[in-house]
Amino acid sequence: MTTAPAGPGLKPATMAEALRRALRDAMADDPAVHVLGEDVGTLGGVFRITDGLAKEFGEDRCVDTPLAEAGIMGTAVGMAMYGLRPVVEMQFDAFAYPAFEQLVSHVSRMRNRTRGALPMPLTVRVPYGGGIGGVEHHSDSSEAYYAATPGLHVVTPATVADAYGLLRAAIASDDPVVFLEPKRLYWSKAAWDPERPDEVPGIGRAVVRRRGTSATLITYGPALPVCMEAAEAAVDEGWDLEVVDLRSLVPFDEETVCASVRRTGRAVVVHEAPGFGGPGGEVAARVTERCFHHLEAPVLRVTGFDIPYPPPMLEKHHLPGVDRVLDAVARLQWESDWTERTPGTAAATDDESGAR
Amino acid sequence: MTTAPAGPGLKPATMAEALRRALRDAMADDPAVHVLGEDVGTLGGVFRITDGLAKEFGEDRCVDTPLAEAGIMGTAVGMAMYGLRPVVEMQFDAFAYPAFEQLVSHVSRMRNRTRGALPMPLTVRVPYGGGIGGVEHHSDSSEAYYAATPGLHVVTPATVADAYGLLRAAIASDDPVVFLEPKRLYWSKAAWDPERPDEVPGIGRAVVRRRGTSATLITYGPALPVCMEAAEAAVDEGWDLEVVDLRSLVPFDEETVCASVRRTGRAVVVHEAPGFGGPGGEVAARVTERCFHHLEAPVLRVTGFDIPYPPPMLEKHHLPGVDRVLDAVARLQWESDWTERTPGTAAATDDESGAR
Amino acid sequence: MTVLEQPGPYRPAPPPAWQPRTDPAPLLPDAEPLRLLGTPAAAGLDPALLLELHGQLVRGRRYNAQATALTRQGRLAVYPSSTGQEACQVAAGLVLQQQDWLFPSYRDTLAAVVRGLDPVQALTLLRGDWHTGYDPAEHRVAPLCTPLATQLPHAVGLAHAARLKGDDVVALALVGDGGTSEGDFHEALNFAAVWRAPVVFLVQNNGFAISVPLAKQTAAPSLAHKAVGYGMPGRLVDGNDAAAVHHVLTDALRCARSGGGPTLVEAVTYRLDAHTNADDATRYRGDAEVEAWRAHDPVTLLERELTGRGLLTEDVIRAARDAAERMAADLRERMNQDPVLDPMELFAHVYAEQTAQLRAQAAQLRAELTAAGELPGAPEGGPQEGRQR
Amino acid sequence: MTVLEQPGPYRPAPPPAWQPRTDPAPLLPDAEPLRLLGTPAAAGLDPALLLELHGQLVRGRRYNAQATALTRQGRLAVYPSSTGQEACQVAAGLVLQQQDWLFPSYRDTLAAVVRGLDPVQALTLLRGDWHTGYDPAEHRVAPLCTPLATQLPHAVGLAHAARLKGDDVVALALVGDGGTSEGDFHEALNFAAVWRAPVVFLVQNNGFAISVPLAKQTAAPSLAHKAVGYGMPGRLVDGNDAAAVHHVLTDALRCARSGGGPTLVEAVTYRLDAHTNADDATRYRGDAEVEAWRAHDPVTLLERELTGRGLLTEDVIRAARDAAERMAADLRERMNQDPVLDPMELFAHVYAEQTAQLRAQAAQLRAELTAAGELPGAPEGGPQEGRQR
Ligand SMILES: Cc1ncc(C[n+]2csc(CCOP(=O)(O)OP(=O)(O)O)c2C)c(N)n1
Ligand SMILES: Cc1ncc(C[n+]2csc(CCOP(=O)(O)OP(=O)(O)O)c2C)c(N)n1
Ligand SMILES: [Mg+2]
Ligand SMILES: [Mg+2]
Repeated sequence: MTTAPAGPGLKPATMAEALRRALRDAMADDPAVHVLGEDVGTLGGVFRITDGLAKEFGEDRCVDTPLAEAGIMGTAVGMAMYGLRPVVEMQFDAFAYPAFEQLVSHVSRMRNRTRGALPMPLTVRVPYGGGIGGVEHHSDSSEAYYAATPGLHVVTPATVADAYGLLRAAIASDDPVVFLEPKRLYWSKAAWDPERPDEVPGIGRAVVRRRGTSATLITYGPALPVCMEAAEAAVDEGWDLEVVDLRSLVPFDEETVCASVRRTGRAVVVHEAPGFGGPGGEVAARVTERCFHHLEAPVLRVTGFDIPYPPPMLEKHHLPGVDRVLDAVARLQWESDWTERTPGTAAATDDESGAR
Repeated sequence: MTTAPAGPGLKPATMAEALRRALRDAMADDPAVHVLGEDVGTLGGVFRITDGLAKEFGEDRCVDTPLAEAGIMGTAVGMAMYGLRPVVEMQFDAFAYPAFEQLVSHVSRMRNRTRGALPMPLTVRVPYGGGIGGVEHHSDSSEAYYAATPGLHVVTPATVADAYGLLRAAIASDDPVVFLEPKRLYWSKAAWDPERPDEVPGIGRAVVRRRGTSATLITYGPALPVCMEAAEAAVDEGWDLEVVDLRSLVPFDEETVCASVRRTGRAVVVHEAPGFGGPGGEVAARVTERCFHHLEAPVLRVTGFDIPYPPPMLEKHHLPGVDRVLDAVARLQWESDWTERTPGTAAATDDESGAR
Repeated sequence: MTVLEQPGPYRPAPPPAWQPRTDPAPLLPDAEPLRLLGTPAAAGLDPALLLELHGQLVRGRRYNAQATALTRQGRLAVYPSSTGQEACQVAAGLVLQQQDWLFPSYRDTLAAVVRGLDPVQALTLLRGDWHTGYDPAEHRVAPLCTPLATQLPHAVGLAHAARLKGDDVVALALVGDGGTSEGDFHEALNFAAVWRAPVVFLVQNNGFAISVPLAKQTAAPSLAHKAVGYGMPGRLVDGNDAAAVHHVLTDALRCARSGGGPTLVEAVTYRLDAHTNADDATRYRGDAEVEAWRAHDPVTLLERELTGRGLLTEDVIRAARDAAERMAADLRERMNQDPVLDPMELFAHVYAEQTAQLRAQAAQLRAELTAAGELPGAPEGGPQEGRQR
Repeated sequence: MTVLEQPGPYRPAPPPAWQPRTDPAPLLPDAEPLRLLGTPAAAGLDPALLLELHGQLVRGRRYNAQATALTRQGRLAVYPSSTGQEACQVAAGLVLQQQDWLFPSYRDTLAAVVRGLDPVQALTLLRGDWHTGYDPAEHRVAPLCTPLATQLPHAVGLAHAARLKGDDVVALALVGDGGTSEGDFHEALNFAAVWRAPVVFLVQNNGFAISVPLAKQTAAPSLAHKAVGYGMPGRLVDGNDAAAVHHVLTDALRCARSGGGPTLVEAVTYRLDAHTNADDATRYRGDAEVEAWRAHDPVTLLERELTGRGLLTEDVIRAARDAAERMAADLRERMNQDPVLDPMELFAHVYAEQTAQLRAQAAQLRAELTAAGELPGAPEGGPQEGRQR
């Protein structure tokens, strides 16, 4: 996934390039699209995602704002009220928190508050997650907050093509989209034709990244490459793992996820955010509600620990890695199918079934 | 629960009175306890929970702050750094959002950031939830945000005695506690002896409020009375429901909850917060991980809809009521025990099993 | 190498990029709030304007009384009255041009009504049948804002967007004295000044944020003094002098409209009623203070001026009173009708397109309502889905 | 009843509760930043102080160079240099008394080092072995703060708490020009002024917030002008003039200590290096500007003064240089040692008492590390738990 060979017309591109290209194309296509944020203009953003936009479209279309996230979010609300399509950049995950009130109390509800009169076609770009050696407050996985807020869409790409397609879809959406960019995949590369970007089927569709029969890994964003690698490694252990990339936490693509779990009968949800109260709980609960009788084992979760994000030198211990994913797969009660189990013996394995 | 008869030494008291009493006793016992918030002084708080404190302990101990929630939370952090035990009041759920950054980036992490050198013995009181006919932004159930934040304790009482006991425990805790007060239970009454308040076993312990054998209702805060009522009503339908009051979302009392579910084999999680990404997902996922082979049916959830909190005249449709709880109980696949099920027939019922 | 080794005479260098900034004096408010009524300057005021202000003040006072009465009758969930602040409300509602936008807080329904909104629509939030009872874009009145000061950045963004589009639009944003303490106040004013956005901020300093008096809210010489920290002019005005508020706002709007950027206006006024009908103001203030302010009532001030100029004829009094009573009667009557509500609307506006999850939830509610016979077209006493064990 | 019906002469009433507020003039900063070095006023400066400042400036400059070099060697994750801002850093580190507290931002490790912190501990955050590398309570240096301006309310709360306890403690809080735009700046200053808390806010206006120049950050006459909006004095000082910064801070601390309340100080300075080692400053500013500021370098300014007064002897130069080199050598050596880390510490400080969930997670990590032979006492190449299908 990170070094796919270039086919005809395809060039290797990074996710950062695809995101930049998506912004550029959206701005070129629609004069209502305005980019706002800290350092997004002259500098092109600390991750260079907005590089060149101020030059191409002028400083009024790509604005270096004062340093105030609530102000950025709040003025963007006003701009959207007047018919613009603001794309705001929060410089890092934890620096979106000052804008939380504007996001929750206004962005997510404005359409509903006004009986549809004031839609909020606002995109909130948030570089998120760790694995980049960032000092504290630079590596949060904050998706649980957004996913629990009705009225928001929550989207996160894991591939170069999705980065382009989903960001275009987010900007085109008439509803607010929290667009979570996995920082540590910014420089991941894939063959991608910038002139004919892949069609991505809009917001709200999960995709099966790898077909398999033994169990399903359900994941998104920065954990997708980990799961793909785990699936490859699992072959040696005799497991043929299916990998589902959610791409969108809200709306949640129950169809695709449940279809996969019904096929395989076993599932592990993998994400980097802390487990308790994280999106994995929702996914596991929902899948279990829908697919209970297809499950050979409880849906397990492999997540970040329930701790504040660690300092750079320790983050490797926190981030779900291939081994931890495989350990969870190993705990999926392979010894027996449920039809063969009796209550007594099954119960004995309960307390081990979910060590985390 | 709301009109328990007064025994010897017992008087009927409201939850509001118990909370006020807890604050008063905590301030009397420990000069380090300071109360801060909007209108908490002269007025005694818009819900009168701090009534009389400024008079008894002086305006320096019970402070009418300027109107700025981040400022309240942030200065409380500084006070805690100097050894005080601030108790801050956020006037309503949605008005805690401006303080979100201070809460997430500092309050929850200060101990961890400083290797234990700067604990945060801070209590954040948040009146939460609906059912009081409040206009928008006055009825949010925001517990999902706090429960997903490592480093915070998240506690919510549902009875008069717990209101006192848990608030005392929260203030006594050396860690930050988000103390969620169910607004619509403020005026609920129970027999309670203010001179000899019941012992409540500290933070992190769930309690079985009603013993039962058919299924477990897992709930907390404002939804507890609903579940108790549902359990009574269920008797007519032939169900003997157990009701577990979580009291504390973090730490989560897995022991008590799982013991109950293992006994009954069926469970419904009930809360007022929106379902998607809400605490119910975590509870359901966790219980399922631990008790999979005891479950006769998937753990279901009865929650608020995934919508912004409705206007007063429509809120009754949003709030989980007795009927909705009983409807969920009815969907717990009573027709057969799992040992009798065959994969084929069981699968056929899947899509009905969790209509929400 | 140290300068020891550098030859040449010693001369202190000025910091190269430091440019002495502008003189702050023009930004500072006057020491005393501007007053026109009862002063020599009032002589220059247009009688037609004074009479319009008078009619609106009388109507506004009546509106506040009627809305408060409706809370007692259970027809409003809550009402934050602007009794005593009608001069600010009326001026704010009158000064705007058609294309301009008003950004009110929860207390400013009167300003919206003066601007032309149907009172029943303005009161929808407080009656409780929906959050915003009107189409903000149609009336150019933003939703009544409950989270304090959060509407201010919206006003800035909207005004800025309009200017980028080349439209002649000014935004007038209202906030209370308490609201000035919020971070959003600060960020909004700063963005406005940096962007030179066509927006005017009107602080109604009514002395209290619920129970908290101004002295616990700020130590500043005045709230208008905050302007200088953003590089915009601050103006102080007697908030009970309708002519003065109208004058200062008109000036500020003209400045904004012509590219001069934002202004912060502090209107010193007083909330004569409690915070809302649910509040008990005697807990935090004495009658004497309230009575003193009653003597400086905006209606009284204007009527004195009109009297002095011989404009307050019996006809004028009667016409104002009658118009106010008609408005009140109409409001009473229409608010006494139960609004027709569709519970299914709960799911209608969450997203442009309903998600599968919301569709399922809507179906659940519809089924419940149908079973209970509460949906139009639902089978009354029809077959109820029984629970099955 | 209208006033028409009230007898008596017409007289405009003043708003009863309106008290003309204090004269804002004393709160306003001077038009030009205060300078002492190279001016006649410098004659009164204590030579011992000047020499101490000099030694610290030279050491501070060396510290910045060394820390930057450590990033190139991979020994620091990142370093936000204060090169060019040493006068502010040194003055901030020196003016405090033992019991006072310093509230630094991520750029202010030097101020903490001048206050007495071990540089290795100060740099822990930026090396990446833990977040805060020292005990804040022991050193009265708050954690280096990354979320901008969020440390300011902490300083206010701590100073206020100390005063309530009757302790003689002042808090000095540092923030950048960009940070002044945050809501937390506003709320902190307002709380401080209302509570008259013993706290001093030092804004190091170094011209940029990463790439964003001051002109896009504010339209105010100066950042110090923001003070008047809170009712506290604003002071403007040449941030490269160590003596002037020292003087202004000393004054402000004295005022705070004696119950006079908070002060906002803006020190005009310049960040000579890029934002951090990871930043490319050529993208947003030209060499000419940087060169112009180099001529106004804080070390140069002070050495000129010392030279003029015959104080910059060879001995002084050598002593300062040697001390700086010793510090740098020690820092280099100790930073080149790999820190000893215990991964299990991840779970040690989340709560006072570990929750059952965290205990389980800790056990999981311990098992993983043990299996991998990465825990002290773990069986090297011992039996690994194989996965079982
Ligand atoms: C962010 C936020 N915090 C708290 C509240 C609760 N609250 C409602 S009105 C009010 C006082 C507002 O005072 P002020 O700004 O002076 O306006 P006024 O009510 O006097 O018109 C408070 C604290 C709120 N609505 N929003
Ligand atoms: C709340 C928050 N938003 C954004 C950032 C990202 N960020 C780090 S430093 C910086 C610029 C700060 O500029 P300034 O306050 O002038 O301080 P300086 O770096 O110049 O010392 C930004 C935007 C942050 N750390 N915190
Ligand atoms: Mg007020
Ligand atoms: Mg700066």
